[in-house]
Amino acid sequence: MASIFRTIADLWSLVVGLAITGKEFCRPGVTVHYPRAEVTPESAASFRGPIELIGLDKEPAKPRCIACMLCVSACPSGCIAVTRAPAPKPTPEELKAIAEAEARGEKPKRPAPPKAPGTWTYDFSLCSLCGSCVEVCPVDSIGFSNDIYMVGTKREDFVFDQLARLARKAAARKAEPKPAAKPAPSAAPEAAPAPAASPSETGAATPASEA
Amino acid sequence: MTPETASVTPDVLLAPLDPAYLADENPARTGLRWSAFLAADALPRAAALLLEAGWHLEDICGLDVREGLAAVYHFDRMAAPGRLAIRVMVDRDAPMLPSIADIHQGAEWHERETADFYGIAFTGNPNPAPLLLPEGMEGYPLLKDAAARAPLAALLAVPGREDTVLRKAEGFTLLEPAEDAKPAKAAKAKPAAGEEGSDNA
Amino acid sequence: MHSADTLRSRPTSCPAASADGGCADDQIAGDGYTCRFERGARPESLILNMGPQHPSTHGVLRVLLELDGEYIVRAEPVLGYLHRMHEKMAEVKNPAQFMPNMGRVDYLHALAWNWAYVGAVEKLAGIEIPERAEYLRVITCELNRISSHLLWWGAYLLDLGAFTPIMYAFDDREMLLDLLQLMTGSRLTYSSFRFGGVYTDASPAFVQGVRQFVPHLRSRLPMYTALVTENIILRRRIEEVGVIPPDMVTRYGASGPVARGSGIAYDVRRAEPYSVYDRFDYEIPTRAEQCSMARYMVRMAEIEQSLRIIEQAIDSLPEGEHMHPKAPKPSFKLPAGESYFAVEGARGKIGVWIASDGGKTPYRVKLRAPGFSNLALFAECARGTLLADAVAILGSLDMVIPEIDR
Amino acid sequence: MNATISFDSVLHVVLALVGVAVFVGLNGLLLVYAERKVAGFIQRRPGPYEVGPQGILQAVADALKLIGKQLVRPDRADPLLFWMAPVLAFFPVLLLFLPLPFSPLLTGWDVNLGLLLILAFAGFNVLALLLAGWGSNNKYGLLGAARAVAQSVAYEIPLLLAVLAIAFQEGTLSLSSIVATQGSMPWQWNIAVQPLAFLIFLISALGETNRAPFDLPEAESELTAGFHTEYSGMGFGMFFLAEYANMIVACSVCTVLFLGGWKGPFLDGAWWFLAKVYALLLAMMWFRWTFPRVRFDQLLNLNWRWLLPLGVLNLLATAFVMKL
Repeated sequence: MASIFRTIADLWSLVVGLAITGKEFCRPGVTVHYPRAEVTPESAASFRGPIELIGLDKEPAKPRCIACMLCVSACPSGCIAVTRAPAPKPTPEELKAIAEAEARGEKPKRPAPPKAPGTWTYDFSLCSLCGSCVEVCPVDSIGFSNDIYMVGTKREDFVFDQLARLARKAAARKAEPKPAAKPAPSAAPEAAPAPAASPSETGAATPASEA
Repeated sequence: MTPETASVTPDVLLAPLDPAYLADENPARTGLRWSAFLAADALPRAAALLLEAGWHLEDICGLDVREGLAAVYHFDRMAAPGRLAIRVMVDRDAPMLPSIADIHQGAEWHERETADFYGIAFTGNPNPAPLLLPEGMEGYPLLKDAAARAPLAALLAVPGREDTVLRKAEGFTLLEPAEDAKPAKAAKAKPAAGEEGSDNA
Repeated sequence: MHSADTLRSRPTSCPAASADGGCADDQIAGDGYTCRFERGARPESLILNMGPQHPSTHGVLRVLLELDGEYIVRAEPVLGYLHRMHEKMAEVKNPAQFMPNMGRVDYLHALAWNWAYVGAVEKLAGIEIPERAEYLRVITCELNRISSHLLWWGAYLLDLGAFTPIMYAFDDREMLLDLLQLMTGSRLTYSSFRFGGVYTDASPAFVQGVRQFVPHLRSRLPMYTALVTENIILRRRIEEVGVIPPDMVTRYGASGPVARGSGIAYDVRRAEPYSVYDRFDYEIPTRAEQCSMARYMVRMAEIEQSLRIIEQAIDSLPEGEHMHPKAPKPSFKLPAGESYFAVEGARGKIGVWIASDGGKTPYRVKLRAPGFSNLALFAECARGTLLADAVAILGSLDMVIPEIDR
Repeated sequence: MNATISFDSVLHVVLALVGVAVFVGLNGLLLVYAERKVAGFIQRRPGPYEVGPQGILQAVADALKLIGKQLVRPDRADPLLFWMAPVLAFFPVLLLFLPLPFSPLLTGWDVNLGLLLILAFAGFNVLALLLAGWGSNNKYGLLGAARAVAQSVAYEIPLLLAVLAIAFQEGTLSLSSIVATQGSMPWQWNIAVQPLAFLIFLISALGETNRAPFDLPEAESELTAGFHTEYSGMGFGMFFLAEYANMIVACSVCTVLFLGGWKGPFLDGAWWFLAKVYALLLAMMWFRWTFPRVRFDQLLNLNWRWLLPLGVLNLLATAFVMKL
């Protein structure tokens, strides 16, 4: 008999459950409805998205990178490939000096390659976002983007030419602060508004113009 | 398991099995409390004694070293924590060990895993099928090239380990530092690790 | 006794296979596991492959079942569908490079694995950690434990046929992930502990968020209890189902809530105190019932205990560095020697054993996964139960297959 | 049966069948949408949202998808049984709608044995599930089918006992007469007189229609999808429709027997009937998204140990009172 009463008491728990779900039914939803609503920028700020290059303070389109290759060797997945910028072509005077030096039998003094990357590619599809590259970078040239909504339809979409990306970003930032004013007739030709420029096109964003 | 058995230390427990080597370790340095070298055929008996005293098997790690293959059995106690590493040497040409899966049932999978990775056969395992690797796969992934093998002493007998050797059989030379065992490097790195290691702030 | 030769060669896919790969007529077609399992089965029983794709094997676990009606006569888990050979990867990467793997072994309690590996390396190399980093590790690891338990809770109810709780759990878990993202930058596969500290310092937003989250979750727990824990259907489903006596725990080396649900007060945080856990006041919840409900209750109680730890840790969070100034560079060399470091993960004792010969990469790394030992006892525990009970037992063991297969 | 079979009555029945088919089809869409919205709101998400305003066309899109999908039969499945099962699951259900009195005028086929007709044809469903499970040559399907048979057979008994209590009380098996004897006000409905029978009926109806928490024949966390594991496209769609059609029938019968059918406090009519049916359907959905699933032995225990004795007691009590 006692068990019968206990069973009836147990059945009350079902009513309690119904009351809870009934109450939740009447409350507003909590999901972020993506295309119509997005995660707040504050929330995205701490997100470690695909890495990006950080530009010089004075020249935001040029990376701080000195092509030391530390990030390449630190990366556990081998997703970074950096090559050094080629040495600039010797000027006519230098060519003359080289020729003279060679004629003298000395070691000619060729122009040194700049301490800058020639290409900087990054394969996000291999990256595990561990941050090793960010930590080893001696000049703080690598940082995480907070690109939450990145999509792609094929693998190649996730192989980034980081130099081009940096140039695009710098150009976009340049255009941003004065939206009312007519966009400055782009200081650099590659900074032209080409938001979806293909990597090869903007690859020329940082020709070794140092020389 | 009774409180009395829980307090029995492995040196007493394993004494009848005549371990070739038994040391009292400093857990702050290695995470181990005791370590021992046993003969392969003493393993089931040791496992039974340990189970009786409330020890459970944590894992079985294979090891490919210059002296041959080795298996390290880590045991721990829930009632009186303290880790015991039992090491057993295995002949590289006929890698066989007696299974302890009939004593510690949990060992079945650990043994199958070790068999997968090192090709050590555990005789008496109730289900000696591959566990993690596919059937019919060639090769054993964790075996090392002859050139890459380190002597056992280079791994387990580094200077400054501060273990107190409780027993050592005549002719037990496994932990004698080999001539080319790079002792200098180990010795250099060690002083940095003081008494207050990372384990207790 | 087998000869060494037969044992060394791996069994072929099917003992009864003919040349074209098919099985003999009296055997059901299948791979070697099915064929081997088939032998000795009673003729009238049903051999059922539950998994590797099955809604309640949580990923790709496969369980071979011999059924008599719906009663389980025999069960044999078949692993390896998610095996990634992390231990080999550990031997070819330097310790810093191996860290991202630690977020992917047990993706539900990634920080515990982070900690186990970082701890083993720190112990071996004698690296010191600033106090603030210890506290931050405790806070994030406990937050991660709660998120793991919340997900388990929802998924377990899903196994038992209730669809709604997982959504409520995710609602709360989402806040946790926001907090953990502030500290680690990721939401699931954290790789945020470093040798000698943690990756980022706690921002005021994080501290404030944690302070708000603790009372929030506390206020939600009574709802969880009323909706689920006290539900009579749930209680009848899991009470006295899957009884695991303490001796079974010892024989299989099970740990975590599985051991504590069997009345064994074993928790690595107490048994082998690491970090600053000895400074906090918290309990090790245990239950004497040994059944699935006991494991359920232990996990629910652990959420509360973790909240207690977080609360104390955030209140006493010391100022200072989050990385030790003498922390090694990522490319540092491990000194020779061995070290074993165990931490308490959401599923039990996580152990990492590193043996190093002083080379660039560790000589051998062993990852001791708690789920591996916990799942091993399933075969014995499920014998004689109903199919639906097997689902309840599997769920109560809280498996994460990537961790078991490693 | 006193109706002489005339051309008129045949025409009436045929028209009614067409109407029922349309009704069932539309309701299938509506209920799928409602079920998903209810689930969404209970779980605090929007539910279907993208197809049409508020996702209202989602069910249509799903139906089109199901129709467009290839019908796949497993290699070793029995073709005849395999394809017969969904047909057998769906079409007999349409017949069940015929005797339902939506309003005094809106009745497909007002027979004086309407209740009996419904109970008799409802048995077809279990046959369909059995054939589906057996015919698909799948172990999960077989287990699901076995569960379905045991469950249906068991739950039919308390269902009958509950229905019988009403039939005793009313002295008729004609559904419209049962409604007619009830009053307009809620306290004049049979539920006020026979609350126990109502509860037994409701629980048994959940069991008969395989709805959560009694959805054991398809328990997806145990049997993946139970008897319809192997069905794709409209094969699955038919089972799906049949499940919702069965739910409507069960709720309709419940409305007729216990909730006063088309009668309400004001303005009697079919809309009262529909309102009550949909309220019951909503309750069924509410149960589904709140409770865990029971275990199979518990399901049968509940039936044999609780519902059956209670049903018999209730019947005896009713008979006793009627005798007085």
